[in-house]
Amino acid sequence: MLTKKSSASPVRGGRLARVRDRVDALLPATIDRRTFLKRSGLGIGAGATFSALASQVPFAMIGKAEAADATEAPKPGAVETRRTVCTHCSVGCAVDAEVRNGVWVGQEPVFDSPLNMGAHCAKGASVREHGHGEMRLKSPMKLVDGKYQKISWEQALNEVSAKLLEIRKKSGPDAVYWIGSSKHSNEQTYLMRKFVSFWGTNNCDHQARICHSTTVAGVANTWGYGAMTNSYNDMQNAKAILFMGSNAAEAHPVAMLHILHAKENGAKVMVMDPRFTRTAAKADQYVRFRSGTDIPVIWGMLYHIFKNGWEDKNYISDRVYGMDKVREEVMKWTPDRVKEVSGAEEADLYRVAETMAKNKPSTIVWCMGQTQHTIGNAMVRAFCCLQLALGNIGTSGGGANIFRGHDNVQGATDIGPNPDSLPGYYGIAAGSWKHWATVWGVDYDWIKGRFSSEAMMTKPGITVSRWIDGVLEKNENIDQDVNLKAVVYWGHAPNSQSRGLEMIEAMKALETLVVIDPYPSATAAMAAMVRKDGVYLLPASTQFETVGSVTASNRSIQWREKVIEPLFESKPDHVIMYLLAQKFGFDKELTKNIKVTNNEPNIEDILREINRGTWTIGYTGQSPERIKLHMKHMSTFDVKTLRAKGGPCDGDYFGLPWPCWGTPELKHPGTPNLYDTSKHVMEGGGNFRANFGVERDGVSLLAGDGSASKGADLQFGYPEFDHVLLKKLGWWDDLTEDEKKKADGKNWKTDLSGGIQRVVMKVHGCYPFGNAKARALVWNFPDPVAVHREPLYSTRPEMVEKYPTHDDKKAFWRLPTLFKSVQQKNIADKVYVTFPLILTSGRLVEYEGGGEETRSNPWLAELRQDMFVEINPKAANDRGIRNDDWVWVKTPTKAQLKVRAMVTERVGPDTCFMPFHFSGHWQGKDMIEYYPEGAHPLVRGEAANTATTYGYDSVTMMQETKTTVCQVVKA
Amino acid sequence: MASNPIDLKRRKFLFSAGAGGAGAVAAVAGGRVLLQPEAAVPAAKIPIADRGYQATEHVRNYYRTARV
Amino acid sequence: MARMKFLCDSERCISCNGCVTACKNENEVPWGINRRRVVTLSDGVPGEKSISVACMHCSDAPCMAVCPVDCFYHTDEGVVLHDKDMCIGCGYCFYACPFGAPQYPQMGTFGVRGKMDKCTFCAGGPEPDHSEEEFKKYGGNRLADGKLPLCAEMCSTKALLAGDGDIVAEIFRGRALNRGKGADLWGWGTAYGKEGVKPKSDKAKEGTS
Amino acid sequence: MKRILFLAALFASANAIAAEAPPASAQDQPPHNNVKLWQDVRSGQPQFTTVRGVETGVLIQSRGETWRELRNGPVTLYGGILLCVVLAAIAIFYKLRGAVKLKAPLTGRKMARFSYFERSVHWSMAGSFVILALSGLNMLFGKHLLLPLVGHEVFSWLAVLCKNLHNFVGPLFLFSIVVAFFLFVKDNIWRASDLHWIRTAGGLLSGSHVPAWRFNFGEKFWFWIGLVFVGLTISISGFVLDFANFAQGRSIMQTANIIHAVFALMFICMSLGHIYIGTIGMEGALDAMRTGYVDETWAREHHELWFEEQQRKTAARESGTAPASGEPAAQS
Repeated sequence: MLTKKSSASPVRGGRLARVRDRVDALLPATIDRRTFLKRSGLGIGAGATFSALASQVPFAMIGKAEAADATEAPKPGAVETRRTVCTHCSVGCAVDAEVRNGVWVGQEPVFDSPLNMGAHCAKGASVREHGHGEMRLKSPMKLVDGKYQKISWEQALNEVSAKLLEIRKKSGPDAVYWIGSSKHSNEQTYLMRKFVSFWGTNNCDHQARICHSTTVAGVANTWGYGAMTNSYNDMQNAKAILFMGSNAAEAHPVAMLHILHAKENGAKVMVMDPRFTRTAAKADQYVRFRSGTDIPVIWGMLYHIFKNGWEDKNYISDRVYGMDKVREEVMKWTPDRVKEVSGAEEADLYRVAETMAKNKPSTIVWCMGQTQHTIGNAMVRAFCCLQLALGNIGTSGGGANIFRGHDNVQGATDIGPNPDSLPGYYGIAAGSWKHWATVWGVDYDWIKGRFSSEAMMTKPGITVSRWIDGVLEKNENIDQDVNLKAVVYWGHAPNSQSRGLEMIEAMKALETLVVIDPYPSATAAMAAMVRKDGVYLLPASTQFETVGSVTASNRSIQWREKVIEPLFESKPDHVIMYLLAQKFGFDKELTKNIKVTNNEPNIEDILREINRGTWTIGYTGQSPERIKLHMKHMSTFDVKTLRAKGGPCDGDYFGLPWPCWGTPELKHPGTPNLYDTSKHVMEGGGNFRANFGVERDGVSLLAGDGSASKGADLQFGYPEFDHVLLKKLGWWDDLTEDEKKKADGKNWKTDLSGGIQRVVMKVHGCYPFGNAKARALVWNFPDPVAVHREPLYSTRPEMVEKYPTHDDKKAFWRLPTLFKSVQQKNIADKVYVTFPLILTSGRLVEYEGGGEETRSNPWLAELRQDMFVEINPKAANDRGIRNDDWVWVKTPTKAQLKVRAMVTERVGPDTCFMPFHFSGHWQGKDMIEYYPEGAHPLVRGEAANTATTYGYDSVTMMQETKTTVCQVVKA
Repeated sequence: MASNPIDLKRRKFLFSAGAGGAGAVAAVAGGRVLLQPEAAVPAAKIPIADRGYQATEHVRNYYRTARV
Repeated sequence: MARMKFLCDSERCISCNGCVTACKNENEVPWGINRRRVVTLSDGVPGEKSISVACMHCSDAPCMAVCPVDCFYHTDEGVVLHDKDMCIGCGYCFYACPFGAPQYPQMGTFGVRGKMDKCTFCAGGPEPDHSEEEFKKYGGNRLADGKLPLCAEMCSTKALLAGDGDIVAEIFRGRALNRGKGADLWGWGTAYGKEGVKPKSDKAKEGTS
Repeated sequence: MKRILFLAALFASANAIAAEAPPASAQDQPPHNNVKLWQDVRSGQPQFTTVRGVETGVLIQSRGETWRELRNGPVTLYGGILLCVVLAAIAIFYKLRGAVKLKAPLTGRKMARFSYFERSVHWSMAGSFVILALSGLNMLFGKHLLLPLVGHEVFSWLAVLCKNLHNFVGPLFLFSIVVAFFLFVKDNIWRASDLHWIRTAGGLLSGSHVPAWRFNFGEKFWFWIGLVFVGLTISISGFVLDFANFAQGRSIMQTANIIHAVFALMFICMSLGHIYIGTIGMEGALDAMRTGYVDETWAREHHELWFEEQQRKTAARESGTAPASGEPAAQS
């Protein structure tokens, strides 16, 4: 009778027998889930519970369940279906959860979802297990004498807030570091940024930093927005698809549904990667190259494109700025030079380039293989240049399809806790603060008062990749008054950040560490390994235990219904935020426009506040009502175009992919493909953004004539709109009187009435952010044209000499950041001799991120029970290593990981690969004793990042994890 | 139970060998006993019980997605 | 009557193991029992292909043929089911099955190889549909719900197909034509050619059985 | 044709389409054909899988089909026929020849033939053998013979009992074989008189007595070929099946099972002869193993050399001298 699954018993609960339905149906409606479970647990096999009930209920009532279901209205105990979205990657797979008496008893595919059509990978097919979560943190805990002890929420909140307030008082608000999450809903992640702002710091960040920060910065600086331009679905329209640094088959398996469909319809699939991945297995062409040499490879392709005149000359002249400078750099990359640096053959690159050029629209996909490098921002821009040269951006089937990682990393990037921006990429200049202060309904000066100074308010905070240096770095070297004294891990895995050995030291040095997570165990165990006290664990609920919206990689926003009530003693993140805000004394300000019931800020109110303020990226049209309507009528959307045909959402694109301009009333359909001039702006069309001025060095940055979006009144390049331009154009009077009042003195980003956007788009068919050229030359970056620079840890000293890295930076995101000094020291120390193998990392399909959640799921954990390192047979034979042997992976950090050897041709002889999802072993030792009781993942293993080395991107502080060095020896 | 043709279809295997199974197996007394009345319910009232494959809306929907 | 079949399209299978966990989700099979598994051939080298495999519900089922207690039976749709009450755990079906479908709890312990467990095509077992015993012994019964095996329904790339053999074949035929030039089909034909091309009569028989 | 049906089930529909597909262009692109794939599939070699267990990486293990054909075919059919033939032969023989009667009258004087320990070992061997044989026969023939009579429920109950008895009694049988070997080996060593016994077929047909030591050649054959060779073969192959916890693959188990079945059937047939001659086939033979004592007449008629030796020993004992160091030595 126990309706909750137990890992001990093989077939208990789950999809319950119909007989059980009836028994459940008879339970009093007032009974709560826990009591029910407890009670029903006593009577295994129906006996106890049933006989107790049978006396009250005539037997006749207990008829055939199906008959009852069919003829009677659902009553308590009947199966209810709730629609939610998988929390494991950015594809946004819809899930129908079947719930009975508050227990998640069944999971059904949603064939109607245009994004996944019912399809799931191993993770998606097992999300129901998270609704049971035996290995979760069940109550607040506190580290006492090196052991975690259960405490009450009241005590936890009191002690946590007291400690943090004490630190704030003593050292200022910047002494606390807040690590938010890409697994929060849009509303939670937005509230988190607001929360941190009211705490008075910019020291906050989340997974996007170590995921796609270089993409976001690189892409946004090239053409406007830092997001996937098209969609998974739109890839069905591609004729050629190039993956580089992406392993979609394992990281975004359901994306392959669309990709393989394209392939079957004739699209050529190409994979360029140091590793022969599962995606490569599905490719027509595969090119192996040395990790970290992406730029030579891309330039090597562009070389052939320019040489053969395959570039789109009109497109470049009308819509691209600075391609001539790129061309200069590219033509230096002759095939032999490319081969020398990257190992890629001329013929292979020629073939890929030709395929891309002659099968248009062609699209590219990249992921962390591109981004996690010291020159990640440049690699990303090199790819942009390739697509711009081919004229692929802004076309259906083309674009830069940048697959995001976590389910809501796009949303968290857009409106979440970023150290350098308020929600919506507004930045942190005074004007941005004023805009949001207005939206939040609080006084700008009050917020300013919360910060230690106005200077700190406009200074980007420390990044999550470097918080450890914020703790450990000498105080005089850091660009804030004090070192970090406390860190709040709010939905982030420590093992996904590099330099694990130093992280342990940082954890030791902290005054307080607070972990808020459904599965805080990796952080908890690491902390308990080096500390005796000062650690608090607060159980957060998963996204299945609350409501909220989530932004998929293609910018579509979906709504999650609450599947079950929070399990155990956990609370949803926004509730915890509110409770902490109460203790900190800014709960009133935090929820000025938001209704609060039982300490829970209303999610829909939060979304409406987001709608009211996020004009920059068009998060304004997606009201809760519209999103919910989409979720309800998924079947009306076309799989290939994502557009609804008929029905209540007629004309909308699924999930109203941002930018969905104007107010919800404007009924903008969302933008399926960015910068697409073939469509009217009110049909989702667009063009490149005018964000970098109108001219540079006498050259116009505005788009050429005839390259405006379809039906625009201005068929030429134009700057972004503000009240002045509107008046000049004589469009001001198209505004209503009310709008005029609000819009005066404002621009398209700050006009809270939405009038400017409405008039510009609906009346005149123009794009609010102007119409400019994309920048192939990003003059504000260290390398305006992408140039190759060797990683700090390279196995090729002669290459380092030719392609040295950047100079060290003194104050960069508040921290000194080393480049050249590390690289040169490595050469001097001959690190390449001791560590002759390239170490790279990536995903497994069964696990996600830090992996605590998925490794706690028995259905997934059974499939991957050991951490391993992939090593080529040649490298293995040279070292006397056989498949499945235990080996030590050693790196220059002096860390050594004991893992299984997987001898495979997937990697070349110079490369080793490790998945990054494991934790729970520390250099050969099982950490189980350090975990909170009953909250250790089923599978534990060495964390790859325990051994990763120093290295950060020169723009975004992205960590380098894809190219470092190691040695492997038999254990 | 055996009087119900739908039951028989799938269970004839079980009962073909004589020795009645239904009563004997009632390990979970509640469950089994409860099921007795079902035999009296006319087949029309049992929408899906004891039936195998049917090309339902759900199944057709699945086939549709497999064609993509 | 429709004949139920599984078909794994190796051109689509990306070995994501979605089918494996979907099976566990639907049927709550315990750790150590895998009714379905994905096997990758030529792993890590060009030509790599993956295939998801479980009980194929054979027409002339070897398990059924060798079972000393005759606990297997075909449903009207050709699904091979077995009665765990009768199963004696002898392991013969495991020896006979070419696909490695039969699983045993605690397999390997002396003399107590438990009752055999295998894929039921999500059709439960001989117990009354949706009864508690049925669920405990065999897992879900989706067929009776007018649904198909969850592994196929949830397959990430729709590589694993399940359902009416005729429709499944027609879906696959559509894909094969789309892929064009018979490039991939050529291999299929060759493989079967090597086994001796199956006469049409057998095909027909199978379709109706 | 039937044989490939089950394989065809896997990719049945693909097959039909394959016939329609134009193969020509594909052959121009070797990487696009799947020959290698199908070769790998058919090879039975383990490939990559994340599912743990024995042979989970093997996609198709074709030998199961051979096993099935052997077991369900010749083993069941000819094994069954053989059993019937042997039973019939014994019956006919008994009808024609009748029991081997003692020619001389009983003396009433008993002499010890088997010690208590020897009898215990024999009977534990015999008992476990009978259990194993019956339960084994039930595994092979039960579904054809018994199942239709008693129905699934009873048969299944019986089969579970049989299987568990078989699994647990098996090791006991091996144990008793090993003990019996050491117990009886010295009396089963080849002696010159055995040749005579073979030449006259033990006198079974002629009815004349062939002198023998403690065990005649028939018994020695049973000891060496039956108990030692066949018994150990069955035991070892049985252990392979019984102890499945050494990650032995299916192919080993399939082979073991066929060996086990074939030898078990042989053993059963041989044992029928042994049982026949030890019971109704020969007057007084059962007494030897039942009571441990035989009448002097019986001993003289069937094991004359042994009888004489025992007489000498008794005489020697009575006259106070130690017995000869051992029969084999005396013989040589």
